[in-house]
Amino acid sequence: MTVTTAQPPGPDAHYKVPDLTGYGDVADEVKVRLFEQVKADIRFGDYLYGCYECGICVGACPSAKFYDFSPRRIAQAAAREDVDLVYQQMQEDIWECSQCFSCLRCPRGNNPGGIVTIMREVAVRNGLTSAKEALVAYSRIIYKIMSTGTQVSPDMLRPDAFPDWGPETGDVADNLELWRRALPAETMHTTTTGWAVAERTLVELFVIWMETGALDLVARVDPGLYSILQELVEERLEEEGIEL
Amino acid sequence: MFSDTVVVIGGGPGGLRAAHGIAGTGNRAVLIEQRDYLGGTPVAEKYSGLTPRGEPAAPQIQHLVDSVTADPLTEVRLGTEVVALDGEPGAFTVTLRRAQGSGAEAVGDQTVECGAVVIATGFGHFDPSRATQMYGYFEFPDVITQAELELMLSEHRVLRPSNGQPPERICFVQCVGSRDRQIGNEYCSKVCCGVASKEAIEIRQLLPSSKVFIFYIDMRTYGYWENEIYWPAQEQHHVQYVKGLITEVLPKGDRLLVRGEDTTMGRPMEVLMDLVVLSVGMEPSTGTRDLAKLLGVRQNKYGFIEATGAPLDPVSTNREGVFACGAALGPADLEDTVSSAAGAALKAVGYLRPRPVATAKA
Amino acid sequence: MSIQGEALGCAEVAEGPVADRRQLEDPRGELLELERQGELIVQKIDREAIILATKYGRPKRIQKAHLWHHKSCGQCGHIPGYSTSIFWVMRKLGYDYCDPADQTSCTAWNYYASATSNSAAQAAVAVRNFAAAYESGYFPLIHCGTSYGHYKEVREELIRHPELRAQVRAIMAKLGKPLVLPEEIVHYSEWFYALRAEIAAKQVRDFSGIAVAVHPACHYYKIVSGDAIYSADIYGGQRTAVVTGLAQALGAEVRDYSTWFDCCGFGFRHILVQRDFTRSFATLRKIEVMKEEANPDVVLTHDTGCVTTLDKSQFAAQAHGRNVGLAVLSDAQFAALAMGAHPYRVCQLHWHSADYRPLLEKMGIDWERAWGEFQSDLRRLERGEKRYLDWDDADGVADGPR
Amino acid sequence: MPSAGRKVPPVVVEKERAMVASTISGREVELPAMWNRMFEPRVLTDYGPDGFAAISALPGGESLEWCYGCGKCVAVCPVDMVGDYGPRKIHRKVQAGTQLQAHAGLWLCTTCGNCLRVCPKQVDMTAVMPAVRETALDGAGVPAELQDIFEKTFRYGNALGQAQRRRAQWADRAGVPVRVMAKDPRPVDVLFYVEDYWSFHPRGQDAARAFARVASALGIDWAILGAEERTIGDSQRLAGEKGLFDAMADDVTAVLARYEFARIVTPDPHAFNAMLREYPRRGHTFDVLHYTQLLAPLRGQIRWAKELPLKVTFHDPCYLGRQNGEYDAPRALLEAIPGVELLEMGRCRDNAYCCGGGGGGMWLDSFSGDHMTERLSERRVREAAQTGADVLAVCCPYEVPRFADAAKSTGYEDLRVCDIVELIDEAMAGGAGREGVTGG
Repeated sequence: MTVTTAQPPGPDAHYKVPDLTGYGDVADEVKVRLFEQVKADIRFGDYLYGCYECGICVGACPSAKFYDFSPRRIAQAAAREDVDLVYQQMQEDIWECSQCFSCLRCPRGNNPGGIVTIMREVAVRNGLTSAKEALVAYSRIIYKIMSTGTQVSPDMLRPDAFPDWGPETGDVADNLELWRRALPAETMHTTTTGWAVAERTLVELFVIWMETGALDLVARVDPGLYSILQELVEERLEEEGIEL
Repeated sequence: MFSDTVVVIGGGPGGLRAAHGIAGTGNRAVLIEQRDYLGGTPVAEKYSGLTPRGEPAAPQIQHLVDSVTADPLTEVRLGTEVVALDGEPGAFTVTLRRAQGSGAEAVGDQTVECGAVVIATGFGHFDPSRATQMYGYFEFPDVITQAELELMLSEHRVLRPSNGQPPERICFVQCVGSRDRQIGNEYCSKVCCGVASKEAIEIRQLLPSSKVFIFYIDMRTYGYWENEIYWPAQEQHHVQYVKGLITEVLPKGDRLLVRGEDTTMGRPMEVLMDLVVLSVGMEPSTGTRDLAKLLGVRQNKYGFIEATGAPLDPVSTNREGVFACGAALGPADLEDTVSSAAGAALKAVGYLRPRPVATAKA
Repeated sequence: MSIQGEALGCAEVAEGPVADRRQLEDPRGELLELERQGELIVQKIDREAIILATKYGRPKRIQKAHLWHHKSCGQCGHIPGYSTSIFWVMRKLGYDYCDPADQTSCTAWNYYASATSNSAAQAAVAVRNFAAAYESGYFPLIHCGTSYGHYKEVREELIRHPELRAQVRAIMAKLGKPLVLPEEIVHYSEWFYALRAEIAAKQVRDFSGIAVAVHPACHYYKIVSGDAIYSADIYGGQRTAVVTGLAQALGAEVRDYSTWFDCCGFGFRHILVQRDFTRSFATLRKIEVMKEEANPDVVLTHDTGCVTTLDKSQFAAQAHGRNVGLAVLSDAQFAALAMGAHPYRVCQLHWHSADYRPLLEKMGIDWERAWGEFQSDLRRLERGEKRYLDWDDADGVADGPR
Repeated sequence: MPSAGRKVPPVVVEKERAMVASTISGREVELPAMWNRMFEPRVLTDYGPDGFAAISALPGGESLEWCYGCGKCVAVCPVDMVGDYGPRKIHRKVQAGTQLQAHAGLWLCTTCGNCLRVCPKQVDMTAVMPAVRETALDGAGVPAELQDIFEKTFRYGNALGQAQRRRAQWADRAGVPVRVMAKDPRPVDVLFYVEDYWSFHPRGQDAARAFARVASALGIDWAILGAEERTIGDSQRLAGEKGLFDAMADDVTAVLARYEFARIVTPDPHAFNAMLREYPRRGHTFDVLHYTQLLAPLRGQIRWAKELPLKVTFHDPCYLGRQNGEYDAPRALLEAIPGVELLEMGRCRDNAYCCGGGGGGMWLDSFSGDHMTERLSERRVREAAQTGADVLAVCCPYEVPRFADAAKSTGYEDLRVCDIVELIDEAMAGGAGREGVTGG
């Protein structure tokens, strides 16, 4: 059998799909490095024992009802250490998961939802395109939670942002300040935060963001947001005389 | 004086075969059974057909029972349970007592001398209320176990407990209470795939217009169960096998909606059923559990009696002279049960008379 | 098919064999053991408490009074009537509480939506809040199902991983706080379930004609499922008893439907940035199924995300003629209304999108008059009579004779 | 389920414009496009045995139900290699409620038999699919291209819609006499059943002429039916037109009955398959050979005029090799040609990859185009080229035109595609007449 010299045009005819997951152009060591980071998370050992593909998790999974998403495939790919598939999932699957943990019914004790949480963290830490795209509409909310300590604030309910929630949601925006003052609970008269968070509490929150490196995570996904937050946090901590 | 008697505890197929084997060697067997009848679970739960060929269970078990009761070398004590075992291998004293709730009138403790003991106390079914998944066994009358279906099959009428009508769509859910880390039963109970397929055939024969499904991870119909049960069920009786377990059972109108994933198609599935049969696995029976503690016999992680010499010596326990067989050791089908029973019988007989010196090897 | 309280065949939850791993789950015992080893401080329940059974039989103690309200950002931000009702009911039953400013959001909504955090940061946020409660002497009561599920998860990780404990302990030290966790992590719906008899005793509106469909929050009973409340009298011990138990105690008829175990479609990120999924799921999988099979007057649930999702997702689905239009309330608002709370001053139903008026009519509430009363309150604020309304206003003290 | 690794996007329901009114306040809100976008659920709900029951009732349809999902077939299914197909997938779809009669997948199977070869339950798709197609013929699902072929076969007696009287036209320029039975009805040893593509297709005619020269050079006593020949139509049978096949069989056997001959030889594996296995079932038994089986034993007598220094790879036709077990005659002939070096493809002999022409596929290229990333013939040509061969040798009339087109469309124009007999003819100095034959 003579060896062919020139590499003929067209992919190797023996493979159904030469690049099954579609990320053949990404270097293997990148995929391996990302998967190693997923496995390095302290929780990974508790989330994955092995999968015998019974499909019980998918039966309970909301995302699987509409997306071509499957917690079983997440657990299987991780259990088989299929680095290519894990990388594809980190780019295409993980942001479809509803993180509702219905899949904790796994008779093997796996936690596919937890594996997705870890994969998302690694995707954010490494600035994967999927993470950037997933968070592009989300930066406003990250700013709110990291800078004010409450995530969803009354002033977010603007009709242009939530027309699909009906005109009554628009009324909230029209009467926001007045309706908030009509709330009997003392802490809830705010409009830019869910409730009045004490100053001291916010400073403690900033210390947590800095000490745990949570703030740095934002850097790789939304540099603009990161610089705003970093400036705000560091300024505030200096005023409090806290060095890290 | 050497004893010529072996005490066999448990009157099911295992105990019966052990007693029959012991008598066959010319020694005496005292068979202790807490119920008021012999035959064990197959009789208690009124098995209809036996795997793999599905012939009626009752006559076959009766034949085994008669072979023991008719043998002069066997002595059967019904409504009796063991309360103590003293002495040492070759010279044991077994203390017996009337089982509570048995018909026979209460009488004081009795003792039996014997050279060895064979435990054949069998298994109990997994209690579906502890299932990992939401099968609603206690909520919905039309969710039953294989044993409850077997009872109906032995009376040749399969009806929906909710309305007494014959069901049109019936499904089996495999691995309920087995292969499950959350519940702690991490083992496979061996028989449920074969029994489910056999029951499916019996339903199809009884209700020709019925549609029967089996939701499974992998069909474990070992040996001849494959060609004698699985293939005929699928090919001649048109039982529908779907690869993917059911996650939850919920009411929809007067029927039940079973939900899971068709793992081959990679899509969630939701199918309406009239009757849901849970293939519940095996667990150590309370008899096995209590007796193990009583006789100081070590149990494995799952509560079954540990076979210290497994796999080549599957019947010896950590206590010399005390042997175990059948489902007391772990999940077992009838073939496993009677063959390990014969093995236990032979080992037990070894403790009745010393072997002539000449033949003993160095 | 409706679920009567007692008719459900109440076989005791059988105690499993020793090999039943889930029987061994006892986070409270593990925390107390860690405390004995000096690893952390456990805030004890040292006041009157009600004992409830959890799924695998472990007893869980629910402190009745002197509670530290761990508020929910989604409730206070978008459904203020939810938290207001919790305070209102607690006040009506006469139990003291602390509504702290020294409290941050659990940040779990952001974490499950964007993963822009890590287990150390999430654990530190949780412990900081618990430390604040510990310092106040009040015992924490969690408002949001997401926070409740997330804190159970964080507790499990802190119990399992010494290095995480060490990291969080160091951060707390920087803040001058101990590494402290409460003896039990209690969700407000457990408090409402525990006190359902006391609530029913103060019921002034007859709910016997009200049909309810319950949606259980995933984070409540699916994460560390052993810690959720179960009762042999409700669903035969097969499903969590909270919310259902309260609704039945108030005389409402709880009806079953075939997607009871389904999530609501919140998705954490989907509700905000992938709404086509949330809209489809909430409508096709929950609302339409409930209307078709149970035809309830109201959906009751016990989580911020679920109320927001089920209430807000119905509107757009009308573009495709879907069978929607079902009032969505929290169990807290439902209990408050039962006890005579004002639909707008207390339950703030004007923040909701799904039509609640038919429900109010069925409850015998004249919502037009109630809305008028609320409008007059607002006029008083606009005239500058008061800067803020208060709990007396919430009870219409200033209305004068009715 | 990702098909071939690609995720399937959700099915979207979206209105360009929508006005929605609030039931609380009656006010309307404009919700254009994405604001009202919703998804269709992808939950399967329609499970049952009825699909199988209907198919099992069809003669040949009973084995589909036997599948226990091991998946071995999908790996060797040539259509799955370039699409998303295979017996297990069809079994699952039928059980999950898909009406196979109305499903596009019904027409993609080339009945190549590779799944049957590996199937532990012996699910026989070469029987199931034709049986189901037969019931689908009056439905709307029949691809127009195929319908057209059935009509041509019925009206003209050949699939190419050519005039029957021009059946023997290829013989005029063969350079050797070609006896036509109607003109010279004396008994003959070999009745050579030419079939459509060697009769009418230009590249087929080249091969026919080459065969004529080689046969006469070897002194074989052979003759053709000429205008009286009708296509056997085995592919039409496998495409679902069993009725048409039976009608053709009556005509064919009526013509054959007029003449005396010892053996029938044909270049077409499909005709060979029908006469070998289907005709006996209808009461007509002949001694049938594929032309390579006729020539191989005589290869020792060929006097070669020149060497052909060529690297040649050979494509086993499904209905000669896998379906009827003949792998060696073609190879023996190729290896007999001086100078030829035979290179085997990875998928060869009983695991040969299908050219896509069988089971009606010959006439469904545009239909199947929507369901495949490339044509089977293109995938096969790439495999052939990647062996480094100069020539792709075939011995089925469908394949010369199919692979020639595929070579062009895959950028392998310089890969020569020809029938084995053309190479033999060339090495015998082709059209130079008789000298190439040793005595006797």
